[in-house]
Amino acid sequence: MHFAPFPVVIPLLAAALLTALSGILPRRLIDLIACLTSASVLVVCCYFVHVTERTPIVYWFGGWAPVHGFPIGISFVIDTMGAGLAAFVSLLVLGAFVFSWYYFESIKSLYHALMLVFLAGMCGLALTGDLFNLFVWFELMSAAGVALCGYKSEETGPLQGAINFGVTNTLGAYLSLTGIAILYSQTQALNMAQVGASLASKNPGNVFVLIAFIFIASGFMVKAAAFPFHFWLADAHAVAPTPVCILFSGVMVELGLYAVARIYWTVFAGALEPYAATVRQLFLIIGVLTALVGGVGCFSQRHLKRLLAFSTISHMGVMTIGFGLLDAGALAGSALYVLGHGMVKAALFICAGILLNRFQSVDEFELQGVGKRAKWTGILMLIGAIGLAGVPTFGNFFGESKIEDALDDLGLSWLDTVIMISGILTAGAVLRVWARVFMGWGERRPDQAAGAPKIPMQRETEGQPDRTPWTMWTPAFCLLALSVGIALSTPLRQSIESAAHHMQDVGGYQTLVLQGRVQFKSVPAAEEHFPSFWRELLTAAIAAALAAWALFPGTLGTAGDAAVRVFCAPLRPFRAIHSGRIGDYVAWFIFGIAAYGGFLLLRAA
Amino acid sequence: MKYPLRLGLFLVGAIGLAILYGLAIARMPGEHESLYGRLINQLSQPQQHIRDAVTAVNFDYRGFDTLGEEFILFISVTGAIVLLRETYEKKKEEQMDAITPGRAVSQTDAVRTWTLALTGPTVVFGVYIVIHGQLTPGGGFQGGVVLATAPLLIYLGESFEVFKRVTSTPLIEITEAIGAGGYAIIGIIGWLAGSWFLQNVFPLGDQNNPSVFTGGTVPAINLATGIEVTAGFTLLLSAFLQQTLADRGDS
Amino acid sequence: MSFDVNTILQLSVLALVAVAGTLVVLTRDPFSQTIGLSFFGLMLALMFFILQAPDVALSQIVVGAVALPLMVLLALARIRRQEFRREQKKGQEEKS
Amino acid sequence: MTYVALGVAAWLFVIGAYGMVTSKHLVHLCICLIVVQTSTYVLLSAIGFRAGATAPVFYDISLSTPAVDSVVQALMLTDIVVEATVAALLLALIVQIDKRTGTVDPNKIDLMKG
Repeated sequence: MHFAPFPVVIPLLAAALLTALSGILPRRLIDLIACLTSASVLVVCCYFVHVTERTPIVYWFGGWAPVHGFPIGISFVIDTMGAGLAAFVSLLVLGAFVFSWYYFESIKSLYHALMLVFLAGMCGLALTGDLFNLFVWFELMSAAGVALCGYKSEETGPLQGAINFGVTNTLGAYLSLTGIAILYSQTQALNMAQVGASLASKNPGNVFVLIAFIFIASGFMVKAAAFPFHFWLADAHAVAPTPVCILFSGVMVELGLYAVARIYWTVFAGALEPYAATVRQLFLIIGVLTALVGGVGCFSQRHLKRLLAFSTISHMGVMTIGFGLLDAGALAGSALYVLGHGMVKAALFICAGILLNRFQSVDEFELQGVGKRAKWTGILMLIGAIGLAGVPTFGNFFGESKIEDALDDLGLSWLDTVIMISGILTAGAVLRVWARVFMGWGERRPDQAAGAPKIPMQRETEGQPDRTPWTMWTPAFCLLALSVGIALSTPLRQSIESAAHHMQDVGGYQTLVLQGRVQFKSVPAAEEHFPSFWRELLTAAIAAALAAWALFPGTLGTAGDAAVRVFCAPLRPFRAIHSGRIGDYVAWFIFGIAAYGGFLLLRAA
Repeated sequence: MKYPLRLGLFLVGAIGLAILYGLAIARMPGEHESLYGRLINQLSQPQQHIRDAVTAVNFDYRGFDTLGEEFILFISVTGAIVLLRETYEKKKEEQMDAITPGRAVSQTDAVRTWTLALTGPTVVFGVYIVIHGQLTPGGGFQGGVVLATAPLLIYLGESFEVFKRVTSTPLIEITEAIGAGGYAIIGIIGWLAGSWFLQNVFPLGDQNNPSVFTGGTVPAINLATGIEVTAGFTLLLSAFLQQTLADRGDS
Repeated sequence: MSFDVNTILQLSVLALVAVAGTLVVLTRDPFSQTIGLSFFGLMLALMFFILQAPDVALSQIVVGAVALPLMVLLALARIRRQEFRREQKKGQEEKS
Repeated sequence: MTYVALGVAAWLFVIGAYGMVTSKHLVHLCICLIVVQTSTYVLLSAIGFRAGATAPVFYDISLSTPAVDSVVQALMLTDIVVEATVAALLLALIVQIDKRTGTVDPNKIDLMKG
């Protein structure tokens, strides 16, 4: 008996159990079962991380090992990267459960059942080694996500966010399935290693491989909120219940990018070898666009949760750059960034949830000054804002360092600036909100934010609002502490580095799955240096200055006004394309596939 | 965004997408024998004593996919109930009073007799399809949906109250959870008794004289799926039906 | 490519699927669209049957041609009634 | 024949997306999404098909009879369930949107503008 199915099967079983017994169990017991389940998954996944550093696990469901080297069953291929991601997923789910201990009334146990199934879907996505199985977990994750997003169905916002989320993500999933079917027609296999081996030997550099790649990748990039597939994210995250936002921003979106990376390295890397440079260009373009659009969107919001959502988009751009470099060091950087960013962002969403709980609003202007009564939340949020800038010793600082290191090696140093701008805009926006809400600073000039949506929100809790129960702020505190602590651990950074090397080792993966032999290339010892130490501090300083200027725009006089006009110029088209209308999003989706696919084909031809 | 702009964006994209799709199609092999499919077709009967290769793939070789699929159904039903819950929880009592008791449509006795007379055969037909999954086309999923339409016939023939009694939500919810959980538990039995999750550890039965019990765990999983799908679709249909009827009451 | 009876059958059912799908999309009234959806589902089931996929055909009949259109109809009935009531209310307000 | 089926699949994807872009009713939009999904069924069944082969049900035929690909059929079964359930979820959302906002026109639902 092996533990490999545990992270998926046990949460599913627990969800079924909670639903079956929902009439009988008291709320606290339900909470307890849910917490214990996610904690046990966390333990098992940490165990996987520990074991797989030497030997990744290949697990054939039903015992259907390959026949004559051809896989007829479904496999989980658990390597350090997948296991680590699954562990991170369960950690955040645990945090979300603790946070929701005193949180909104649960309808029997349905909320917990949804969250547990969500957990299982995300773990399955991280661990699977089969293309169609990946699609199944992706859909499971989306279905649970949509239901959780619209959970507060008595309000208008969550419903609209959920439908935008559901429609765009389902459309993306079908496109991915189309790509998977195209691959199946050529290779007659669904196992990633088998498909990859077959493509590399039979059809290297064939056009249809490029098209299948763009289809599959576009589908998952919808989840990963890449421009121009990102629209749903801001809508859904702005309105989803806070514990759900923790998971959406903290890890679900990142899993979309993980799926692209996993599929690229297992299935396509061999066959697309001749086009590697073009693929790199494509993902760098996507990453830069996403980082900038997200940053602009973030700074122009007044609705705190929507602001944080746009910040996630911007950071997804940075992670896409990290993946897109197709370099092990940069991939390790992206992975570290996922950890650091996920924890900080989760903590910030918790702060937003606490504000919503106490003051019935997450609107920057409505909340001006009222935060003085919640100074601990203010401190948490300030730390989070600084962390978002990538200030040294936060997880994302190490991530950014690694990515920038790789950029310098490839002679693309100018992209450092994009990462810096992303940090300045997102951290500046959060600092601005922090200063206005918790310090009461800032001129009362709401016209600045003219055009930004003001979505009505209701409290998510019952009971007295003037105290914040410890179960709410503790997860935020722990996550922030972990974000600093975890990244400082050198063994962990080395482990991620070697995980990234293993993930990119195409041959090693195929030998492992198809022949059952461990034969990974040796991982070169990476020397760590942090070229961006001072730059990150500078980023935080500029972010603070930008926030101050946004609070007191009048201080710079007429020159300042002119500058405001320059800064606001990109806002008009920005607001025009973020229309909140599902028809527009679908049009952008189709256009995006054609544009990126066309780029890939024309450059490759 | 203005509508013409949206349409233009889409048309440009659609032409591009069509070209991409077309290029992919042009390079696809025409009719050919698939290696994966042939292996399964050849193996399913000797290995698993299952005559319907599709059922063998669904519930055995790729049974883990189907577990995920069952839970997609499970969670969508839960999600739909959560989304439509106003009628379920908060306003339940008021609305139950408000629903005008009585017939669904003004039926004649002939209609009633016919619809009620159909209920029995529908159930028998559904059960037949469920349990013959590994022998003939059909299985837990197809039969389950057929079974889920039986309560609707009761609604058409009788009244909403009888329908309500038949589809009494907590009971069906529990049944659904048992179906979905049962699938996982059968998998876990294989995990504990053999060594792999979803391993086929039950006796396979006589290969040459297949019955509804041949195939080891497959008939069991099939049954669990049937239960889950029946309950799931019943819940979905009754949730939507209640939405429609609940409103009729208070207008 | 030989044009035997089977091929002709396959081609015509594919044509039917394409046409039915197009009509479903182009029908703007959701009620008639649901009827179209049911027909489209049946055509797909027929296609699966002709393409030697009886398991899938059976699923498609029960889901695509029955259960799904039924759900759509029920949802539409709810929405339509709501619309009707809103119009009624509007009418009353205008009168008073 | 296969290529005609593949062409139909591509057509259904594009026409379904067209319907979604131009939709003025959320239920219509949801049905168009279903049409997009059916394109994946057609694609999969075309990939699995072989002329002259029978269905992969060996109840009363011998194992040596050429049969079509059983794996894609299993994938399609999964796909159909996904379609129905996702559609149910979206329809539930739409019913609720109608109750709260009083409209089912996706172009009037723009709380999230900007």
